[in-house]
Amino acid sequence: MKMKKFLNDPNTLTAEMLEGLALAHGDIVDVLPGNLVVSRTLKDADRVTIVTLGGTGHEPALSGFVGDGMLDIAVAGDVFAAPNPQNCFEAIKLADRGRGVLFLVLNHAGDMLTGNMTMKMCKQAGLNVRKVVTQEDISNAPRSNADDRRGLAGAVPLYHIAAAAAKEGRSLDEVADLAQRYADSMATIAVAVRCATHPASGASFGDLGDEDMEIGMGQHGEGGGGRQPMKTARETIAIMANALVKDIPLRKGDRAFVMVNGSGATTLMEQFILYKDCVRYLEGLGIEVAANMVGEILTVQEQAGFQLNIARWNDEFLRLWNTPARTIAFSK
Amino acid sequence: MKMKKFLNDPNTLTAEMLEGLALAHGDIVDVLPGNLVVSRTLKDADRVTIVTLGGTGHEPALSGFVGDGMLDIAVAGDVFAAPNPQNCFEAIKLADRGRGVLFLVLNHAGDMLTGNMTMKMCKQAGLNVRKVVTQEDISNAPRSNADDRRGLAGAVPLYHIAAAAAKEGRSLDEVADLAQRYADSMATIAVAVRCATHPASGASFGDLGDEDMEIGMGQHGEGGGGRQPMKTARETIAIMANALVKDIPLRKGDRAFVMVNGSGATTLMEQFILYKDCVRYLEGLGIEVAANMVGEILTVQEQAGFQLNIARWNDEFLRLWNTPARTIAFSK
Amino acid sequence: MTVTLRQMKNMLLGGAASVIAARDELTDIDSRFGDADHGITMEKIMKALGKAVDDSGEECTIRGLLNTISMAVMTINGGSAVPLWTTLFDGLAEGAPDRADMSEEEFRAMFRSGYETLFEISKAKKGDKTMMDALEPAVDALGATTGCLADMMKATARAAEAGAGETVNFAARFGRAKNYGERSIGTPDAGAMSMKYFIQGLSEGLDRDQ
Amino acid sequence: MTVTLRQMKNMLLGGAASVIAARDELTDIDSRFGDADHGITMEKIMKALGKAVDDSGEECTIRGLLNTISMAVMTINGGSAVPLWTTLFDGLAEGAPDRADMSEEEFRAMFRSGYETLFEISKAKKGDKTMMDALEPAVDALGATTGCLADMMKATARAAEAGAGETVNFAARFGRAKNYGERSIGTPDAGAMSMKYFIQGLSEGLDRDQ
Ligand SMILES: Nc1ncnc2c1ncn2[C@@H]1O[C@H](COP(=O)(O)OP(=O)(O)O)[C@@H](O)[C@H]1O
Ligand SMILES: Nc1ncnc2c1ncn2[C@@H]1O[C@H](COP(=O)(O)OP(=O)(O)O)[C@@H](O)[C@H]1O
Ligand SMILES: [Mg+2]
Ligand SMILES: [Mg+2]
Ligand SMILES: [Mg+2]
Ligand SMILES: [Mg+2]
Repeated sequence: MKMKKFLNDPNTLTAEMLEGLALAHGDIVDVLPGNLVVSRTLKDADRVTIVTLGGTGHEPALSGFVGDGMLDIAVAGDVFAAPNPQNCFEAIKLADRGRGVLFLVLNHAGDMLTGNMTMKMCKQAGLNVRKVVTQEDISNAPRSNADDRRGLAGAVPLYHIAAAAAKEGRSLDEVADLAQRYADSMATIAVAVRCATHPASGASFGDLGDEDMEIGMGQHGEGGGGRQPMKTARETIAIMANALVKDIPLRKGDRAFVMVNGSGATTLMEQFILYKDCVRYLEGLGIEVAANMVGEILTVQEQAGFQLNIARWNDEFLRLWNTPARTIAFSK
Repeated sequence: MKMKKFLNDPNTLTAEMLEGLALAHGDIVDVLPGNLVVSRTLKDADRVTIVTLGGTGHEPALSGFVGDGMLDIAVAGDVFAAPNPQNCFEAIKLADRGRGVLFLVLNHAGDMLTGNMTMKMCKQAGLNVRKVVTQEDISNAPRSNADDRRGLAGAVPLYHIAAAAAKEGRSLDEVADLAQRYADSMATIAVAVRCATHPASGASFGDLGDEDMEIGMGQHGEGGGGRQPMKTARETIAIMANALVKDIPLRKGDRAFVMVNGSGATTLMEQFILYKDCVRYLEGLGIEVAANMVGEILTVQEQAGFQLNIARWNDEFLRLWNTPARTIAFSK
Repeated sequence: MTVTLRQMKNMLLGGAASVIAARDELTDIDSRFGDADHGITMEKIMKALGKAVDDSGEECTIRGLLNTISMAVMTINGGSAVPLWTTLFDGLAEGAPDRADMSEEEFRAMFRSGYETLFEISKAKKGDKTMMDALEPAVDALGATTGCLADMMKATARAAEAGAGETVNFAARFGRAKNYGERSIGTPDAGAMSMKYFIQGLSEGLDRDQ
Repeated sequence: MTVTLRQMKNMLLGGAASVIAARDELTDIDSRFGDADHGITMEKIMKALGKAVDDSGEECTIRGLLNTISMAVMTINGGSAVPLWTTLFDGLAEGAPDRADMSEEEFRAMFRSGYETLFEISKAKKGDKTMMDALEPAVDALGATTGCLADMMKATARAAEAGAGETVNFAARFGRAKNYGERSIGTPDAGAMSMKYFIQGLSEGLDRDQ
């Protein structure tokens, strides 16, 4: 079967996508050589700035969250492939406004290797950078074994919270410590019901059959959790939210942030239903949902399924969250 | 094959979706009985207000565009089904702040029947309402036979432009005439490559085979145009944009608005590539793209494909477009 | 010959049962050149009708009953079928006497009024591949037939069936299927089929009581 | 026995050709427990290597050549494989002499250095189901073999092949496939396979010139 995607050339997917993004949102971002998606607000920034890196094919993430009140630069790699360390190093140099740079990395093999090599280069160049890694996927490892936990969509609200703290004029260490606290306060679990195809190779990854869903699927369909027959929205949320609540852990009286992140073919109608079921589930445990994101945030091509991210929030997170932001895919 | 959607009960899809929407976006909308999605800004409005109606299952449209600078009330029906005239009548009564109501209807059989019955009721009640119908799908009928043209995603930018004019304090007739001019200035064409399933019945509509795409598919997969083998993004855009440019018509030196509206499973990566190809295509004709929307605006469940909407813009449209808006799915 | 409120109610309940039994078939037909929901919508409409009849008590008039049904259908969200059937019942009510029984002539006039009121908003004629292809010949047959009520209704049902069957040969000119034009030839019209089942059910409902 | 710059270049070009020929197979393996791109990435890396070799001229040293390759690979965007192969070439360069030829001992030391430098960032050991499962036995075999260069490289290639073959029996403990754990048993590791093809290609490239 031919891949049913509107593309031109498997070798220029990322370049063409970034060209379109720059044409559509030139008021918010510039796209510079080396796949650097740079916020138009960077040049006037007198604060800690924020850089992240990641493969493409997950749009709107990561480039869609560059802009006022979120990322200063996202370094795009290629489809599902981390950018090279050289480009990340250049991005950090460019981002540095003299107050230091927060470098956020999602825990995936390629991203981490690139992140580590980038940090080496930054150290050699004497740049003031702090790296914070998000690794909140609960499906493969307990919290005590964080290195085995993948970074999923939970990084996205963190962008805004860290950026809001940076805007308040806090130091790099303060911003990085806050980001680390946020990273530690959250957990994510994914479920997939239909697989995606790689837009360059046309190969589809994973195979979920006609009846099953798989809880614990990663960003690219890598499995992990259990495969089981499709369940209702309410039942699926109960399984997933229960696992997250235990992991974080959340207790009666806590306040939570909830994100339902559609991974591609799952409709916004379903996502709103799932969000409602999650709010009701947490209410049943005496946990109040204080903020949310519902939509396609970090997708996996046309995969059907979603990620559920829950975080324990405090007054500080909520206050920072409720500050303005203007990016391609998120405004407040 | 079982339908792979996260749902609870086929009979409460719309109610549950709206409950989730209200929980997620209570700062922007209220959801009132009768499936009325009402902007929080309505109660303080001293201007012409805007109401529309439509089936659900196309999220974010239409409810996602309720809010400051767009719709005052969207009356949701059920999945792919127009709301009843009674609810629309109630919505218009509620929306009327003494300056009259613009009632926007997309040309689909059910919506039109409901729209006409609603207008009858409004007339009997002596309400000051003007109805404007969008019917810009070029795939089934020439411009001279507008009644046979469906209303597609082109209605969405119109919401913002009409609302911006209303905010300027213009009269109902002025706003409605402007909306009609906008409706007349645009054209849309859709293409589908993979079909969707109805979330209540589980039945899939249409069948596109493994190799083909169909240009001219409507909101729900109703066909119309030609079926042909999949083409590249650039080739597909050339076919579609060419047809739109002729229909509008657009000429060298004109300024255009371009919307790429993903219908469900088509990725944002593809949409950006398609948008870039459209900008370049129009550039080749000496037409400048002055504004755009790229993303999932009016979807058809998990259908793969997109709608391309082009409009001829003038200074007035552009000025009105560049005013603030804050809704669930669109902010400026 | 008179038609009583009781008979009228039985007919309507029979119509509802017949349509509801065909739900999946109707959705399936609509999935080919529409949006795969006609059975869903018709079930909602017929359930509302059933509830209105059940709640109506013994005191109401035929016009009152039909008005109640029209109002009940109007509050459903259900695409094209809802305003169309709302209008049909509205027209039936307008043509019905404000009494608990009616003459044969009044019975015929009621259907004629239903058809004409619906036509005003539908605009579809025979051959356009809509519900009218079943309704129009049925109303004509009712006008042309004499005899006992049961026989009249059987003739009416046969005409509706024949009319719905013919839609297989037509190209759609109304509704969503219109966009498929010639390609819709070979498949019956979903709305004509639900109308056929409804009219057949009217006849069956009458029988059931005898 | 000495290894010349010319031989070194032929080996590298042979390695590149061998990996590129296996592109679709590598992507296919990666589609089972990864993200279906390993062949794509490896092709990019090997093309960059080929270009670096072609552009290098006759004047360079072996270390210089390997450094150029490392830099070229580093500028590719390509997931895990890019930093891993960048580091491998970096380690090979560090272990190579700044001359246009090298002794047998220097040749062995170069590979040992490549392996050790890579291990520092990879952390994967034999049995973890990664590229190291092919590289480690190959480097060991090279250290243990004597004879002419062609024979040494053949023994090295055999060891790489055996090591890659064994990954079928392992559960992944690194990279994306880690998330499948035990379920990955039965499928070889994509990165071990590309390493096998590379080392086999080194041997083939040497032959081609003789
Ligand atoms: N203008 C019209 N006049 C008569 N019948 C119509 C008209 N438009 C649509 N219909 C009927 O409605 C049927 C479809 O109903 P339904 O599926 O419930 O509505 P929708 O198309 O809104 O989903 C068609 O099969 C056709 O018989
Ligand atoms: N830490 C590691 N050490 C050694 N090899 C690794 C490591 N992580 C991943 N790999 C190798 O990388 C291969 C996958 O490469 P590739 O598909 O190009 O990267 P990605 O997983 O980023 O798409 C795996 O098969 C494995 O051999
Ligand atoms: Mg990859
Ligand atoms: Mg419908
Ligand atoms: Mg329908
Ligand atoms: Mg891979």
